[in-house]
Amino acid sequence: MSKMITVRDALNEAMREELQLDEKVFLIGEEVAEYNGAYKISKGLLDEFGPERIIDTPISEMGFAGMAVGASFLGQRPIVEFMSFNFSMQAIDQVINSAAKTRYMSGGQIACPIVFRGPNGSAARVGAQHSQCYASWYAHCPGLHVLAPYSPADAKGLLKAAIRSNDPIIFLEHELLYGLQGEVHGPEHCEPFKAVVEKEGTDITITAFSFVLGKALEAAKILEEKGINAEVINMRVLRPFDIESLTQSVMKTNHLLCVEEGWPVASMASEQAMLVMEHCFDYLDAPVARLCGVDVPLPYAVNLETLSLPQVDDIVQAAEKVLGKK
Amino acid sequence: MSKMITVRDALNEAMREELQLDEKVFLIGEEVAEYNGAYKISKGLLDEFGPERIIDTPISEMGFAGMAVGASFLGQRPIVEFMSFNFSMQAIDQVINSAAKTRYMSGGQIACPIVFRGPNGSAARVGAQHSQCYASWYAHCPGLHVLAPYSPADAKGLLKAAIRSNDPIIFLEHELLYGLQGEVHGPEHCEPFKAVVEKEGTDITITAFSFVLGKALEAAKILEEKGINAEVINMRVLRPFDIESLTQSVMKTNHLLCVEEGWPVASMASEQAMLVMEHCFDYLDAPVARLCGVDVPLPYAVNLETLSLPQVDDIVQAAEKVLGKK
Amino acid sequence: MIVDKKTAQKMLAKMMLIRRFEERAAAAYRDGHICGFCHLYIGQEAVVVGAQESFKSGDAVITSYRDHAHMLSCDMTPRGIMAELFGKKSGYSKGKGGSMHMFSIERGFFGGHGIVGAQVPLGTGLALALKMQKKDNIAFTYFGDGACAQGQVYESFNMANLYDLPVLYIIENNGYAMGTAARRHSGDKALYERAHAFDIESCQMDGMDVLKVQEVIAESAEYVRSKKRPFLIEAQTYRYVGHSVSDPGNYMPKEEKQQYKDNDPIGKLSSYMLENGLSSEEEIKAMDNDAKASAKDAYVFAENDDLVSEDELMTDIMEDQNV
Amino acid sequence: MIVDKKTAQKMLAKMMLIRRFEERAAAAYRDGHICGFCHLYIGQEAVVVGAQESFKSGDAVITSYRDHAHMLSCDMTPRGIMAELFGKKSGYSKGKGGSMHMFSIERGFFGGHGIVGAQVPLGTGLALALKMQKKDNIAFTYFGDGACAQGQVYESFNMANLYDLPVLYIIENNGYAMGTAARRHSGDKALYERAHAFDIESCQMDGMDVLKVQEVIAESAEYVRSKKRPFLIEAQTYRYVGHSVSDPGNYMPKEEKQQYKDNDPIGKLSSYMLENGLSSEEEIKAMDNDAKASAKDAYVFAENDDLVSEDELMTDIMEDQNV
Ligand SMILES: Cc1ncc(C[n+]2csc(CCOP(=O)(O)OP(=O)(O)O)c2C)c(N)n1
Ligand SMILES: Cc1ncc(C[n+]2csc(CCOP(=O)(O)OP(=O)(O)O)c2C)c(N)n1
Ligand SMILES: [Mg+2]
Ligand SMILES: [Mg+2]
Repeated sequence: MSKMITVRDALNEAMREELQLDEKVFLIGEEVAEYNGAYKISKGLLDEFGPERIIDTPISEMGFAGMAVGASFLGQRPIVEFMSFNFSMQAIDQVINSAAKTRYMSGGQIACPIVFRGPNGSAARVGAQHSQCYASWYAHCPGLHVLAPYSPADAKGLLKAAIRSNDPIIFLEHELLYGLQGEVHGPEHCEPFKAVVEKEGTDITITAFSFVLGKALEAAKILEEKGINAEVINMRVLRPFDIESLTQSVMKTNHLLCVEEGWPVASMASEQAMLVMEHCFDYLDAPVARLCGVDVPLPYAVNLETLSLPQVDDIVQAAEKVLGKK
Repeated sequence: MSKMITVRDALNEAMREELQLDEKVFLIGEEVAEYNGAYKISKGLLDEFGPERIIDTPISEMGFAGMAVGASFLGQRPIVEFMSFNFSMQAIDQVINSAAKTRYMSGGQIACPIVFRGPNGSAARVGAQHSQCYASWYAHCPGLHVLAPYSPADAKGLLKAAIRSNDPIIFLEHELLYGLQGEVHGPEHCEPFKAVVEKEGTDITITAFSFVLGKALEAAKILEEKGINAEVINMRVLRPFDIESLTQSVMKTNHLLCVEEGWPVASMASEQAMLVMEHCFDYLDAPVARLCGVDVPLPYAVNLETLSLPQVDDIVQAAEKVLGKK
Repeated sequence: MIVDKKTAQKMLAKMMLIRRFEERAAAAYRDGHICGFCHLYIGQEAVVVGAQESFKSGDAVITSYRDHAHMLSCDMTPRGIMAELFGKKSGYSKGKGGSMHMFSIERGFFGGHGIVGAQVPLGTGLALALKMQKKDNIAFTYFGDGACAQGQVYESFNMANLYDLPVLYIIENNGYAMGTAARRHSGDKALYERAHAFDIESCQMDGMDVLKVQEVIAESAEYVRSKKRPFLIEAQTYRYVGHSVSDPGNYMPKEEKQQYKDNDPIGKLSSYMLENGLSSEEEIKAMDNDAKASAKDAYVFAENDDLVSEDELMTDIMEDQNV
Repeated sequence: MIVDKKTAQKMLAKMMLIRRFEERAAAAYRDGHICGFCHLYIGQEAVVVGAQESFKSGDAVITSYRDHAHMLSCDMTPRGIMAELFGKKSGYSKGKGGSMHMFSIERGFFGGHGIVGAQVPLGTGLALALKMQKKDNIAFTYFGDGACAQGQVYESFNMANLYDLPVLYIIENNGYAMGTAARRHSGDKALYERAHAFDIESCQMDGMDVLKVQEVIAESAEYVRSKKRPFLIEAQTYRYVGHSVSDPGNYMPKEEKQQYKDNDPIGKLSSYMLENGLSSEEEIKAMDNDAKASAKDAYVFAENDDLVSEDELMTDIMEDQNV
């Protein structure tokens, strides 16, 4: 690795490189072309690749998602940008019924090489309709890969792999990570669809993905000062879930805290509790714990919003509680 | 209780009684009026209540779901029939963003007294696009009650309570249960939004909801013959989840098997594993186990379909495995 | 309206094959070989058969769940289709898809889709791909009168117009969406006029007369191919049977049904051919016997075919199980 | 076009209040009091203000996220709105909703919706409820040019036509959906014509001239009220500012913007009133000062208001927490 760039630029670079490599790749979505993307992820791509490959759409999520899926049936490789994954709810029938299920329903005949990407989860004070996390919904459904990058290296390497995959991919970005800086690999490198141990530790495993992974890493530093050596795993692949990385770590630390921005019920955290039951129950020294977004439509008021989402201190306290120190 | 009727008639009776009681109640959906419902759930209602209250719609799920939500903002009490919950994906933005979140986003000012009901999950050989179970998706989202009746008594009593509630309700029926017979209560009775212990037992708790509850009850009989006394809980309320019923039972039996028709990842079963972690971990004598639908878009072929869904024998074996007997 | 003997015979034979195939499918359903949904095309044959004459290699076809006829019109085999209906391993989807979900990349058939209206954006996307690939091809996108109530249809029209996509939209207006008569779900205005709101040219045609259909679709397909612009046709047709095999179709007035039957596409083309000396009674009879034989052959084949291996339960979900 | 002094003054005052309120909101955003999205209505004032004259008690209004002006037109208080923008407890949603999510049952305002197009079925449903309740009321349902690309809009039109619903659809065509010019998202045909495809009558109007707006909406609201039928109006208007406070709006050509500014609704009505002796320069100046004072008062009020109590985090989710 060499260059320091932002997640925003990493995503841009991934798309640019893949657009250069394969003329079947195209980008479609609202404001992706002339406006360079609502969050400027597609900056410069229209200039370089022209309007046939960088396509502005009307506000027709169900329509353009379905259209992109149709194009993929004939071998094109669309990248669909949802301006926010909240708007993917309008298109979700096409994502699940037309994209995720078609390979199976066709007995393997029809591939659907498509990436649905865009910011997922909360941003800053955008209210309940613009802040939902769709990780567990998409992870629930067979036929998809679900990725949730954290760092620029994740963003670039996973997006490149996603674009090259012949399967439909849900690629969950996070608005509050777009400015995050980090190193990235060169144009050849794709990241494997596996979790990453961001910080090794021995006392407790903390899993997190997307924006709250940053909070988990901060919390681990504070825990360190308190004499607790947490292992922090970047659960950037939510489907198929990287069970091995999870269980290996839990077998070492014997404690698990799952941090997640989304709502708690039937969440990725819930899933991890079950996976631990299935794979390494006997290694647990304490029950698996979750620290999720509060079970409420995200409020706008600053004090309530802060309370609704996992904060660094909350993570520290939750970890201490798992370890019986609180 | 007195009368023996089918789930189909129980649902019909619940709607009829509530339509009689409150003129603000109305039923809307595809084929609900002149055709008497695709599955005849609304039989006779058009004749009794007329086309102003039993309303056939075009095939416009997003539109009519949103329209019903809008009507509820002004105090009407719509019952929205999705011909299948699979089609609710087209309307899910209106269900989540407009129905579930509005009370909160309005600071408590706007109520949305609406019931979304229809068959959910598999039927017989209807293929991947018509067989998805939406239980865990809806249970994930605050602002909703999610109900999944099994028996005619559940169906009637819960639907009546749902229609009377001032909250948005997801009411998940099952096509293969429509013909199930059972007793129901009279017109006054509403069921509480709580789970029900269908069979008491001491050795293992088996939770299930909707169609597969019947399989769990059959399995319990076989287990009985094998000297295993299973407690079977009808988890008919998925949100807010009836944690108390779950934990009380697990504290007694020390073993839990969660049976579910839907896909395993981030499922209601996963949620129960986490709830046990949170509420009664120390009472477990073995890890919580799940028996879910296989993680695959439901195949049409008879042999594969059978393999994909939890069958009685699978439940028996899974229970034995939890108890270390296999 | 000029049609040569060969074309007329080809179209008649295909309509007969569809009719006999569907009758066999209905029988197989009653016999318990086919389960779940099974949507028959009986009465509507002229639409896809008239259209098939405009199909060129590399074109794409997509439709709803009422799809057996469309597959036959793409020259997919009766055996492969019937085996899929039976849920057997030689079915086009190895039995995994069933009646509503079959595909053949080789024959240009892209499903078979169970969600009303969903095939319209998909078909628009097939056209987008054809445009991107700079092909001289078009996408035939079929949908019902009931599907016209789906918003995604208008989202598609708008984009097809904006992007100049080579898509031929064909509304198969058979008068009903399940039990709902078209005027009850779409009002009094003709459906084809809705295209105009999105600047797409359109027309209506008698969908019971295959010669008329063939002519209108030839012209409009040529428009789409040469102008690289969308076009919409509303075919007025009728299904003689219920929505799916289990629907008795009691909502269809007897006289209405009889009117259409009196206008039967197969009978009509047969008469025309007889009158114009394009075929003899015996030839027509022989063609029908061939159709019956093919349908029966498909049935027997499917009956004797094996179920897909249980090992296939977890295959074909994703290509990259592990990247 | 006849308008009395009182009405003219009322409309001018309301347009001024909206303008000054929005300017204050922009300032508050820069000051860090408002966060997230904040969509201003500057330039479009004539539309809601012309419409308010047709609003009768019991009518319902619904719109998108660009909603401050609609609330003011419903006589919701500047303080309550600004407090909500600040996320404070006296806001219409106790700070839980924010800019895009405010409501007032008392004033007939049903949001404030963040999902483009979603308010159109909702507004159609308000009309359904009004019809069911046999009220003499109508539902004003506003949406943008960009929202016209949403399929649910046409699903709504179709149902409003089928069920004869008293809904007045008002397209606020301000020429852009975020950075996309209307012709790039909707083609060349006028948006109001799309209603015809669904048998709904419609018209287009100059949305910069409040007197014209008032007249057209009076007539069409009367049509909806008396005929119990939907109607659609396309207002041609313009926003002088970017899409949300953080959008510089560079895609809007300077000359285009200037053209509209030269046609400013406040300036235009002011001139008319001066010319026709309906107000003096001083009166108009005083009205504007009042508007500024109200906006400032709202700002100060909101600034001094408290945050909602943390105990409120988990309230207002459902009524029946336990049944
Ligand atoms: C989104 C959606 N809603 C409802 C259904 C159930 N459904 C299947 S077919 C059908 C009627 C469709 O009528 P039409 O489009 O006229 O096609 P036809 O069956 O007449 O060929 C309905 C309501 C569905 N499959 N998908
Ligand atoms: C379904 C959906 N897609 C995308 C967005 C993001 N978005 C918010 S406003 C907007 C533009 C809407 O334009 P228009 O309807 O013309 O209204 P205006 O902002 O001009 O008032 C977009 C794309 C959204 N909120 N909802
Ligand atoms: Mg039809
Ligand atoms: Mg606009």
